Amino acid sequence: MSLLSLSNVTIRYGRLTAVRNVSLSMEEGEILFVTGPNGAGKSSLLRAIAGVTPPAGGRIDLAGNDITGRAPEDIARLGLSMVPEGREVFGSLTVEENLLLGTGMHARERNWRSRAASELELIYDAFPILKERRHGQAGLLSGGQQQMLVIGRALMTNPRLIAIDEPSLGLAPNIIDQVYDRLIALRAQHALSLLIVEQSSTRAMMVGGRMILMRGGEVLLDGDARAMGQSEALQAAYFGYGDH
Amino acid sequence: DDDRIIIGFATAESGFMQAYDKPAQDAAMIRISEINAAGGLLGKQIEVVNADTKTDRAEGAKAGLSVVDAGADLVVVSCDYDFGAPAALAAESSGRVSFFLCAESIKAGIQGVGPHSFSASVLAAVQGATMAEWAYTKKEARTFYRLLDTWTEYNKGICDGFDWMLPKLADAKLVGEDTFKNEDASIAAQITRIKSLPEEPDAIMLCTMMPGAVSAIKQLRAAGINSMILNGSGVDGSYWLSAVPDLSNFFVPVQGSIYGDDPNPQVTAFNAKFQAVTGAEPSTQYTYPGYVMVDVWAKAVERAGTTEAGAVVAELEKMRDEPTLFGPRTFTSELHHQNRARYLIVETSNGKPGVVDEWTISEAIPVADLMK
Amino acid sequence: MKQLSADGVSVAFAGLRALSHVTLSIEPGRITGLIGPNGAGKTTLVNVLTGFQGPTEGAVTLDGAALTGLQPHEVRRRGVARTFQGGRLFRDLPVIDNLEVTGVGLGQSRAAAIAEAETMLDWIGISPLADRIAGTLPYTDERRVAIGRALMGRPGYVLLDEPAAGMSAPEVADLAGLIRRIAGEMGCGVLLIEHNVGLVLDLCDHIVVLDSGAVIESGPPAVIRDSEKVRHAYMGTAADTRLPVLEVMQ
Amino acid sequence: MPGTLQILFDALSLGSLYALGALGIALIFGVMRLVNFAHGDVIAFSLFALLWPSVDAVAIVFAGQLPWFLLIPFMLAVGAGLSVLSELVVFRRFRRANPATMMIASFALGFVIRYFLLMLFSSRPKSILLLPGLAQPIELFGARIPLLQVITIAVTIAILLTLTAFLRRTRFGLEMRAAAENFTMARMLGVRANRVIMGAFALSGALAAAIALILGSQTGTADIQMGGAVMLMAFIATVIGGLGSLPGAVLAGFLLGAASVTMQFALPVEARPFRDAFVYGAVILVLIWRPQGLLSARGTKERV
Amino acid sequence: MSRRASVARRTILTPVLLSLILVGLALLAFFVESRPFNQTVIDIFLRVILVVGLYVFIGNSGVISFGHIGFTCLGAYAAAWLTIPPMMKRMSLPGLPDWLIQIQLPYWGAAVLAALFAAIFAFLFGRVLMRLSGIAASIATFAMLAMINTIYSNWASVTGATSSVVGIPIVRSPWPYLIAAIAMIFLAWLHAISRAGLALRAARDEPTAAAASGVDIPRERLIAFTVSGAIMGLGGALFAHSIGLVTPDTFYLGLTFITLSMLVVGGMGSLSGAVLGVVLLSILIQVLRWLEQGVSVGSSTFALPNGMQEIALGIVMIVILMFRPAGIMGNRELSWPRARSATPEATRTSEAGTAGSIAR
Ligand SMILES: Nc1ncnc2c1ncn2[C@@H]1O[C@H](COP(=O)(O)OP(=O)(O)OP(=O)(O)O)[C@@H](O)[C@H]1O
Ligand SMILES: Nc1ncnc2c1ncn2[C@@H]1O[C@H](COP(=O)(O)OP(=O)(O)OP(=O)(O)O)[C@@H](O)[C@H]1O
Ligand SMILES: CC(C)C[C@H](N)C(=O)O
Ligand SMILES: [Mg+2]
Ligand SMILES: [Mg+2]
Repeated sequence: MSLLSLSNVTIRYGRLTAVRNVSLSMEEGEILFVTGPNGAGKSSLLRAIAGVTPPAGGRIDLAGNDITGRAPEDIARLGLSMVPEGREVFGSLTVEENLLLGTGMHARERNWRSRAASELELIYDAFPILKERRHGQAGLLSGGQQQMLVIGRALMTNPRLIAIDEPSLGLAPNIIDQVYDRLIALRAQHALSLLIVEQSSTRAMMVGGRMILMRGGEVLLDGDARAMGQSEALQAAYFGYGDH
Repeated sequence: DDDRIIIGFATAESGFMQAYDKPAQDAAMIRISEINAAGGLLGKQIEVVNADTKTDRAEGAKAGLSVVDAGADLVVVSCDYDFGAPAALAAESSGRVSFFLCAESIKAGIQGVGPHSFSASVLAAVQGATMAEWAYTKKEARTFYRLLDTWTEYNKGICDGFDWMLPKLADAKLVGEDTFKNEDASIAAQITRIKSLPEEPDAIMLCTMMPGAVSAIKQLRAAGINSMILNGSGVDGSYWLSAVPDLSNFFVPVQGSIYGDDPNPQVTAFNAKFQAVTGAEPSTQYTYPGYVMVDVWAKAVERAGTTEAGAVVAELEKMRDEPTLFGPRTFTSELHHQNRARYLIVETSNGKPGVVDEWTISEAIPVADLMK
Repeated sequence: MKQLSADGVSVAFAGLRALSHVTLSIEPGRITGLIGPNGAGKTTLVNVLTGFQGPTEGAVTLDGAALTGLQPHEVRRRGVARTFQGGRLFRDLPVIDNLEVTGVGLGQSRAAAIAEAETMLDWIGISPLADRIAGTLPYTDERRVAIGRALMGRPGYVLLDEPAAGMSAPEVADLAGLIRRIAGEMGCGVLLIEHNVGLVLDLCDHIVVLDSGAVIESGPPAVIRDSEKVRHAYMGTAADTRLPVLEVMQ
Repeated sequence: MPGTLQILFDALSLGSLYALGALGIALIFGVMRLVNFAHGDVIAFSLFALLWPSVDAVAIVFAGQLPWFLLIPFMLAVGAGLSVLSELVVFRRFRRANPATMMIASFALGFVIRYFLLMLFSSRPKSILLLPGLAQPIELFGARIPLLQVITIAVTIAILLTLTAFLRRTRFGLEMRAAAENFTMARMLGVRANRVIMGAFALSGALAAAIALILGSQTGTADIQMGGAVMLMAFIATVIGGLGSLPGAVLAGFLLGAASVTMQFALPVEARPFRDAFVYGAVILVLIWRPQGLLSARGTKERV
Repeated sequence: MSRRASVARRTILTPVLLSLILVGLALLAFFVESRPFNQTVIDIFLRVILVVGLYVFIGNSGVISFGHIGFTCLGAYAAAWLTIPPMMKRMSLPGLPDWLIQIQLPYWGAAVLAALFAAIFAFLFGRVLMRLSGIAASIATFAMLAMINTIYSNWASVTGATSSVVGIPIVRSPWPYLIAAIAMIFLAWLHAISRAGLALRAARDEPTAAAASGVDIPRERLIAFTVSGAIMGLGGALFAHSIGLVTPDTFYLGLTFITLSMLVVGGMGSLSGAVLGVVLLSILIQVLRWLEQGVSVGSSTFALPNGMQEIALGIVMIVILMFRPAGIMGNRELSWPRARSATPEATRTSEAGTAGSIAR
């Protein structure tokens, strides 16, 4: 049974249809890159999965539960960790508070504090600057530092599926590498599944995995990232862009 | 509509004025039904129309206009001048006689509305003057302290009367004064000022009204200040006494006693009747002016033989110490209000209020002084 | 001489030195690149150049005249425009008004501002978005509108803070063309902050590299590409330093 | 001229009420960015709950007859209950609304509560004898301060400390502040934001009840409007204290009390009626001097 | 030159339609011929003036002001000083300078001067307050109101302190109020489409970006503050003439909140919202009044218990805001329904038949 499955999902903003009858499914431990031009509906799709903008039609299942129209917190507690487009840090909280926030939902489990503590150390290893600023106000971080923070925060909740909208946004190249290294390592360790909106097809090709290309709210291509990387189809699809 | 006599009430049926208007209006209704029972006025039954002012000035104007449109011969307006005036002005501009239920500012009449406007109560200044003179003569009070709540004109009126009277009292002296606001959560500072006097004053003239009065009195006594406290009629009533256990040395002037000990047995009878009609005894003396109002107006109408405004006003202005259940009334062409009146003095001791004396100020307060 | 320059600018925040003695100048018609690790101080420098942040040391001069101490709106009126890393469009206003506001802010009449706004949208090639409410635009369109807003009133200098963030390769290629025209056709001096090193190397005449508040390298693209210091402090794997699609397009 | 110590005590007496009020407001503001104008009416309601079911002028206090150790919890419960109810029925619907809308909604709610009380109890203030022991003043170093105020001050400080610790140290506090800043993102991190916020309302409702208790026993009156005056000052204290900063709110509360009292002493008698004009003038000056508040809450700095 | 019609031409319809609504009300009053109803209509016009005044500042700047009723107070008393017969003034307001005591102007002249007077104070206060924003600004404006109220409540020789100032000629014809209301609507419209208005609306959403766009925020706010101050002052003057007396507490929190509520419920982002908010809520209040007084349904008369009116009003307001957090009009303006491209904008707030926004 697949970890995440969408069937005929449609998303509307008033009269505008952002996503049209999209169906796709993801297996445990899979990496799925979502790419596509401006306005394709990538972010909308993620927001729908996370329960922020409930779909106008269709059905979404996560780990065997129908989550269509469920509250974001419930979906999160089913193991989805979402990094929305644009840095959504809690600017008035400290860096560390931001990181710890997501672990709260495990408060019922035994020794969650110690687990949270060790998680925290891992994040700090990956992003030393965050450790440096751990007691500083998150809102004062630089754009990229904030991006590191939201990714780190998402990892803290030890999810089954992590959905990231453009992880490389505002990150320096060397940091991007670190982020991906960390993601891949995690996937290896706890069969974490990755759903990543990524504009850089080269990045997708390097990492490998599956890739879908969206345009005009529909999935045009679905296949192996490396293979697709070179394919004419990808270019073709891209050149269709710009028709708002 | 000459075959009908209509009294229009443009009063508050909701909002905080309602607490004052309602009882006075009930009393007025009692007098009206008495008159109707006795065959009516000029042989006609008196009819009543109502309009709610919502304790709001703009609404007051509307209420006034609507009772006038309903053909009221007498327009009765809210107890307080500020809230009654808009309706009274509406009546005045269409040449109707208007009566404030219990306004105690000089403005409630010729000065603030016009020649057809009257008040059924007694000027606040008279209350202040009465308490000063009485405390001076009957209680040998010589040192006075003046504590004014600047919230309303009524409060200021009391203190004005007090100020007018004090110089007339040989060797009485003002040892200090202070102000506060009705809504002040604590008057600790004012109390400290009194406490720091060389010795406690004989009497504190407390010019305030509900709801702040209770708080002020409570704090004064709690601070161990035991001087006699003189007040206006605004704090009459026993409903709040439970808040200040065993209050003593506390004096209030009233037009009639709600405590069943009025020297005039008819007042006690009225209280009983009031209870029979409304289900409860009057809770303050502000019930009474409503009765007085209908009483004097009806007399004037009888004498004039018409409800025509000019004639009625003329008759009212002929009244000199016209006896009523609640003390004599005088109206002149320059003052449609009482600048001198008989007051009963109610003393509260150990939490029990009761009439202890009766006092009328030695001279009427000149209109000029009231206008200053 | 005509240039926007920061001379020995330092900025210190509580317990942290964001910029130390940074000197850099932007000349009309030229594209200057500003790269560096996250937190290097790039945005802070832009804030200093545009009056959003007072320098603790050093001065900012525009064509020889001092800008230091001026309010942001005054700096803008003197012809130094910027975009924000966080977009910051007027979310409730339509795109056209987002540009119009700037015209008005610069003292134009509304009619004139609207007229210029329309030509500007044409010039950038996003006229179809004119009546869209800015708050509903997809991320990358926000970028283009923000640039259009910055170009209103033909500023002498525009400072672009990560304009390509979140753009796909073809969109980046598109943007590259636009930036060239800004420098070329408009003769603007452009400061380009980007983490898309490929874009920077490709576009800029001169590149400055910041690391933890200090300039560690500066020079033409070639120098930067081969600089060991830069590669060590900043560059990643090849992934983003090439623009595959860009080549395809040209 | 009275001793400075006495003046200090008087300032504290007045200030303690403002401070306690400010706590309740600052709490909700910190959590919801909501200026809750219904707070004052929650105060009134909690007090009138003691009168119910009696509605006549001479109030036979019903719940008011309870011994203090029952009465206090009862009132706190009433306050918290009403506050939570208002969150459930009203404020929950306004999560994404702008501050002005929420403000007016809260005002409308207060309006409803007030007129509900008015309908039940009429506008004549009721008098109640609440914990009479507290009204007695006590002598400290030759200066006099009502026992009640001593308690109020103690309670205020105590609540301040516990709340601050609570909000800083516990997970609940963290989630509160997070939900306040970015409701949706907090939920995406699994925060049961609605419950958290409800908790905040419960707390502030209880605080309102505490004020009702103190006002009630100090003034001996239950008046529909009673919450109003104190709340106004509390709002001001919350803002000049530094929004969302509980210590700031309390500090500002005491300062306002002090300002008012010192003016009362310093001003000549004919200027005294204008006291508040001076106080409010001072408020404006403080706001100009420190728009972000005396102790601007941690983490309210902005950057571009 | 622009392909679009000029802003004025595109948006003129809004103030025209709003004025027509008011004219309709006036005609209604004219034909009903009941003086209380006439007074009610006058009240509505007064509220329209006040709420439109609020809109000019609050609607455009997004800064909630609790202080504007202070300007209404200034205007009302200025009108009183200028219109009360000298002999009455000498008695009740002896503290006034002699030249002022001598003056007795017609109500309209006084109203204009009153507006000016209020505007001057708005300008002076604004110079100090406009650098504040958000809740700090709100509290500061409230402090201003409280100062004005305290001073007017105690300066006996000049304002008569808490006692009503009487002798103000009463104007019971609705027409002057109608004309004033319409004039103010057009004034507000002119400001909204002016450069100042647009810049201010932008700064409301994104101050940082506005500054980076060359907008001098405090200055634009000051302009709006002064204009709205004038409108509030005019409203105050006419208010005084509508009931014939003024007291300070008329112009305090009660009026502040009712007017603010009308603005927000109508939709503080739009002029139409301001006007319709007043009209609709006033009508609602009136209907509830009638219900309270009791309406005879066939044989039996049904009446709401006293006080129910306010409770119902509060509940209705809350419900409206629940379903329309941005107010009845959102930030749209009344205008002819016109075909528009299916942009998300058209759907974000979906008023049937209404479209367009003064911003455009
Ligand atoms: N809140 C909203 N209201 C109205 N329309 C919206 C909203 N959010 C997105 N849209 C529209 O939905 C479509 C898809 O937007 P979305 O952000 O999902 O695209 P995207 O693939 O994420 O683009 P990008 O790569 O630029 O982030 C776009 O046309 C956008 O304008
Ligand atoms: N207002 C501020 N208060 C405290 N620290 C700040 C402030 N502004 C910036 N900083 C710090 O200064 C450093 C530089 O920030 P800046 O935003 O300029 O970096 P940047 O080069 O733009 O990084 P990025 O590429 O991620 O955007 C960072 O460490 C940031 O946390
Ligand atoms: C995260 C910050 C660097 C964002 C920047 N202040 C902006 O307005 O875009
Ligand atoms: Mg996106
Ligand atoms: Mg940056």
